[in-house]
Amino acid sequence: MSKPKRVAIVAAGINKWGMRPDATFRDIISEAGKACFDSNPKVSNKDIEGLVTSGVYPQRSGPQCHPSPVACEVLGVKPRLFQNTDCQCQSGAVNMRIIWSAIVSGLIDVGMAVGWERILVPNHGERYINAALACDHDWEQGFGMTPPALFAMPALSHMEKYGTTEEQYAKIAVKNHTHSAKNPNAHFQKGLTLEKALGARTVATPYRLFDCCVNTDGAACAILCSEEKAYEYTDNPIWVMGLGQGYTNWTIGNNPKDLTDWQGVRMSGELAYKMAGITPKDIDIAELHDCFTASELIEYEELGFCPKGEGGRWVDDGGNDYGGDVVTQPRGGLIGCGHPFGGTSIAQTHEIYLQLRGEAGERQVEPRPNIGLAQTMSGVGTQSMVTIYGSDDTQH
Amino acid sequence: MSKPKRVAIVAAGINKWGMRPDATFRDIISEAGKACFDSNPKVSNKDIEGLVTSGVYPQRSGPQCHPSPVACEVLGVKPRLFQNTDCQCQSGAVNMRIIWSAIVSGLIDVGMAVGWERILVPNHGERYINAALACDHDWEQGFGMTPPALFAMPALSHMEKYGTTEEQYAKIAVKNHTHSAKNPNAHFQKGLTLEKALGARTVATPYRLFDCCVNTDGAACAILCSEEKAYEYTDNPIWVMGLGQGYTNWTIGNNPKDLTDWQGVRMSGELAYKMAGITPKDIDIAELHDCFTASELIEYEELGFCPKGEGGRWVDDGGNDYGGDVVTQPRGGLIGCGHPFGGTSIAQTHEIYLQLRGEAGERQVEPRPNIGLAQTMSGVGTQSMVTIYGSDDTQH
Amino acid sequence: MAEQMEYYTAMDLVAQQYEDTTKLYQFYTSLREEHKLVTTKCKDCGHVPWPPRTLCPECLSTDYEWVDMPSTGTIASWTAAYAGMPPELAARAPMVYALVDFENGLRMPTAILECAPNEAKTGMEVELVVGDVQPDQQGRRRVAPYFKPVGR
Amino acid sequence: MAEQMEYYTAMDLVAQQYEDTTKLYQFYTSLREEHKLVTTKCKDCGHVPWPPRTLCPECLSTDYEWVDMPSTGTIASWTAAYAGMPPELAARAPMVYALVDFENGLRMPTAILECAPNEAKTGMEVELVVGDVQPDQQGRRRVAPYFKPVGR
Ligand SMILES: [Zn+2]
Ligand SMILES: [Zn+2]
Repeated sequence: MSKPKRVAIVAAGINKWGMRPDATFRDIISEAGKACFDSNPKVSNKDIEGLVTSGVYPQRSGPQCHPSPVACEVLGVKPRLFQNTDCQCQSGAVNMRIIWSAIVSGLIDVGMAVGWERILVPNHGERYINAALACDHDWEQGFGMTPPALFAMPALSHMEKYGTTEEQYAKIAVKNHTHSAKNPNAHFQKGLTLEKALGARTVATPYRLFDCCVNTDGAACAILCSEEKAYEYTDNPIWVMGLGQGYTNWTIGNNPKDLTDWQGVRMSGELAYKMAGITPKDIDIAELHDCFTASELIEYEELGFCPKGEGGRWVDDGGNDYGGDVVTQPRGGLIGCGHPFGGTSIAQTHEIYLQLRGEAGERQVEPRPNIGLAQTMSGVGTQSMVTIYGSDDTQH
Repeated sequence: MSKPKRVAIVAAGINKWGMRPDATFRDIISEAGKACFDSNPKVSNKDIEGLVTSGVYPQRSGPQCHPSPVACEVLGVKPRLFQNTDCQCQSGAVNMRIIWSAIVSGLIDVGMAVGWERILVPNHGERYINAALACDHDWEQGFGMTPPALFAMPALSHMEKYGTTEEQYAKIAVKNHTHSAKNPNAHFQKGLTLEKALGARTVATPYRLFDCCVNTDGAACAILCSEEKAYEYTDNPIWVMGLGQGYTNWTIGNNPKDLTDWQGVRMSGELAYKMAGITPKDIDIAELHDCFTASELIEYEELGFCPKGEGGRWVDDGGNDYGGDVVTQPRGGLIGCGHPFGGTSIAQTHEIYLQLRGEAGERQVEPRPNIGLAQTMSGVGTQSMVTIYGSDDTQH
Repeated sequence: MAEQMEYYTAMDLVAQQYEDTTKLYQFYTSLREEHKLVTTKCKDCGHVPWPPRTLCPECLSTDYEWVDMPSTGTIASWTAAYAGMPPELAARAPMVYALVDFENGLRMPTAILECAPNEAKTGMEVELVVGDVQPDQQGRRRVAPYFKPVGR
Repeated sequence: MAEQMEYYTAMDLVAQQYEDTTKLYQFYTSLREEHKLVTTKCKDCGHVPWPPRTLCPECLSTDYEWVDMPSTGTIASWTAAYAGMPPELAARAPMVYALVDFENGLRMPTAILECAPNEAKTGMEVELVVGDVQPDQQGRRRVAPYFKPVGR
C-alpha cells in the first residue's frame, strides 16, 4: 500500500494527579482540557472535529454512561465523531489510535483525545471490587485475585529463571520516584531511597509497597491532526511514526507457559517498530507500563532495550536512566505519577510531546531526544499497545 | 482527497434475543459469534485481525472490565487490534466505523464487530439505576428522569406543532411488531393490533406500553474486510457506502429549542448521504432507532424520507412499510426486536446484509433492495450515527 | 433506625454537593441554604451556561462568577410518567416531568410537584421548590431543584 | 440474622453457577456435588480448553462433552498476598495464590489454602479443595476450586 497520511500531535495537557475527592469527573476533564488548549493557543475547541474519550470506570465511578458527549459539552467541542473507548490500561493509546485512523481514513482532520479516571471512591470495599473487575468475572474474580498477585508471579519467575533480584526491582521504583519528584503533576513528588523501598511492607511477594503503582484521579488530553493542518498549528509538531497492539490471550491460565515470556508486549513493539521503520536502538526515551516494577523490567527485554533475561543487569548498569541507553519514565511512570487507567497513555504522550519539543523543564532529557516510545498493557504481558513518536527533525 | 479504500461486510450473525437469565455474556457472545461464522464458512476465526466489541454495561452487568479480550478468547480470535467501544445506543455503529477506519487506514484487512448487552439483571431497582445512567449524573439522574420521560416530551411537541396523533405513533409500533413476528431472533414475535396498542397502559404521556422498546439480552456480530479480501470471501459482498455521526449537545436543557428539531440526526444523515454520494430518494430500506415510536417518526423527517412535520401523514399513507417508499424496520426495529444497547446497530447491519443479498426469507423486501440505511441514536435527537450500505450491484 | 445500607458510588444517582466533593458546590449551597437557583457567568466573555461550569465552553476561561437564575419559568414541554421511574417514586406515580424555560434564555429539565397530569400544560408558569433527595455518603443533606405551578 | 444486603449484580464478583444462570453450570454441579474438577472437550476436534467452553475456540463447534481434570497439580508460580484483597479476606492474610499446572497440559489460577508463605514453592504438589464463596442472588450455595498442599 502507499505510505499512509501522517498524523501529528500539536497540543497536549494534563491536570494535577492524586487523590481528588473534591473534584467530579467533569472537573478533572475541565482541568486537563484547559491545560491542553493552553499548551497551543492556535488550536481552538471550535477546531476539534472528533473527540474520543477513554475512561474505564465511568459507569461505576460517575456513575455515568456515555461519557464522550459529556466531555464534548464540558469542553465546548462539537464533533462529528465521538465515543468512549475502553481497553483497560491501554485505553488512552487505543483512543489515540482511533483518532489516528479517523484522520488517515479521511473522516476528520483534527481530533482530541480525552483520557481520565475518577476512581478513588470513598468506600474501600468498592475500590477493591472495581480493581477485581480487570480479572475475568467467571474464572478469576471469585478467587480473590487482584492485579498485585497476578503480576507478582512473573516477578518471582524472572528471579528464579534469570537471577533477577528484589533490589533490581526496587531500583526501578527509586528511579521512577526520583523522576516524578521533578514532575509537578505527579501523584508522588517526594523521591524515594533504595533503603526505604527495600524496607517497605510486603504487598504480594516479592513486591513491596513501592514496587506497585497506585490508582489515581487524573486526566490528560492530546490533540492530533493531519499533516495538512499540523504546520498551521505549530512549527514543531510531534509525529506518530508507528502503532502496534499485541494480544496472546485473556485468562491468565492461558498465558505463555514461561511467565516471563511477554509475547503480547513483544508483538506490540515489533508491529510499531516495523511501521515506524526503526529498531529499538533508535529509541531515545520510553514511557512504559510500570504497573509493577517487574513489568517495567520485562518490558525492557520484550521491547528490545536489552537482551532477554538481562533486564536486571541493564538496571544495575543505569542503561534505563538519564545518561543511559534509553531514558525510561522521564515523567515518573505509573509508579511515580499514579495510574488513572484511561488517562495514563495520554499522559505518556504528553511527556513525549514535551521531551521531543525540548519543553520538559527540569526533567528535560539532553540532548533533546528525537524518538520516543509509549507502551501500556493490560493482562500480564498478554495485551499491549506501543506508539512511537518522532520529532519534526525525524521527518526531514 | 483520493477515493478511500472500499470496505465490505462479508459475514453477519445474531443470536435469539430476549430475556436470557440462563446465559452469561460469554454464552451470548458465543452464540452470535457462531452464527456469524456459520453465515460464511469461508471466513475463519483465524482470519480475524481486529476485533472490536461494543457493550455499554459490562462493568455493571458482568461485572467485567475490558470485555474485548474476553470476546477474543471466547471466539478463538487472536487480533492485533482490539478494544471495547461505548457510544451508548450508537455503540455498534461506532464499533463498525472503528473497524472501517482501521481497514481504510491500512492497519488491518479483516475485522470483526461483536456487540451485545446482558442487561436484564435480577434486581429491578438495579435495572432502573442502569437505565438512569444514560442521563447526566450531575444534572439529570437525580431528578428521577429516565429515557421514557425524556423522549415523551418531543412526542408531545410534535403533536402540538404538527398535529401528529397518538394513533400515528401507535401505527409505527404495530408495523414493527408485525415485522418482528417474521423474525425468529426477535424478542417479540406475536404481532400487535392497533386496538391493543392504543388500549395499553400509559408509560409516559403520550406513550403507551407498545410505544416503547424494551431492554433485551442479545448479541450480534459482523465481519468487515478490505476490497482486496472481499471477493475471496464472497461473491456478494455488501459495501459500506457512507458513514456520518451527528452531535449538537449533551444535557437535554441544551437541546435545540424546538424539541422536534433533531439536528443531531439530520447531521448524521447529511454526512452519510454526502459520503455515499446519494440522496434520501435512493434509500430502499432503513433500520432506524425506534427507541420510542415518535423517535422513528421524527427520524423519517430528519433523514429526508418525508418533509418535516409530515411524518404522521407518511405513516398513514404507508410510505414507511412494504410496498411504500422506504421499507422501515424490516427486522422489527428496537420495538419488535428489543434493544441490547451494544448489539443493536450490528443487528441492523445484519438485517441490511440479509436484505441486500436477498436472504431475508419470509421478511425479504421485494424487489431485492440495493441500498439500506442504518441509524442509531443517543440523546433525544442530539447524537446519532448513520451508516449506508450498498449491494454489490451498486458498485458496478 | 435500621442499619444504613453500605454506600456505593456505583449506585448513587444523586450529584455530589459539598466543597469536598465538587468544584461546583456553590450551586448546591445556594439552593440548600438560600432556596435560590444560580448558575455561572464567564467573567471573560459573559457566557451564561446551563448547567454551571468551571470552564467556559465558549472561550475556555476558568474565571467565572455565580449569578442568580429566575425563580420562575414556563413549561416548554412535559410528560406524566407512570413507569420507568425509581422504585421509591413508583408509589408517587404519575410524576410530571418538564423542561422549563427561563427568561434568561436557559432551559432545564426538572420534576413538577403538586401538579396532576391533567393540569400540566405547555406554557404553564412554575416556580422553584427545593426538594430533599438521598443524603450523601457522609449522611449530609442533598437537595434538587424542583418546580411547582406558581402560587400553589 | 441481620437483614440481608440487597443483591446487586454490579457488586457480585462470583460466577453464576446454576442451570438458570449459565450454560456452563455442569462445571459447578460437578465441583459442588462430586468434588470434582472438570472441563469441556470438543467432540469435533478434541480440543480441551481451560476454562471450559460452549463454543470450541479452535474449530467453532458447539458439540462438547465434560471430561475430568486431574485433582492434583503442581505450582507453576505463586505469591503470598498481604494486601490488595477483599476486605473480608484481609484478616486471613497472607493468602497464597498460584498458577497450578495439570498433567493434561492445562493451567489455572487459584488460591492455595492451608499453606504458609514460607512453605509455598514452585513445583509443589497440590490437590483440589472445594471452597464455599458468597451465595448467589437466590441464596444458593456457590463454590470455588481451591487447592492445598497434597496430603494436608
Ligand atoms: Zn467565556
Ligand atoms: Zn473443536
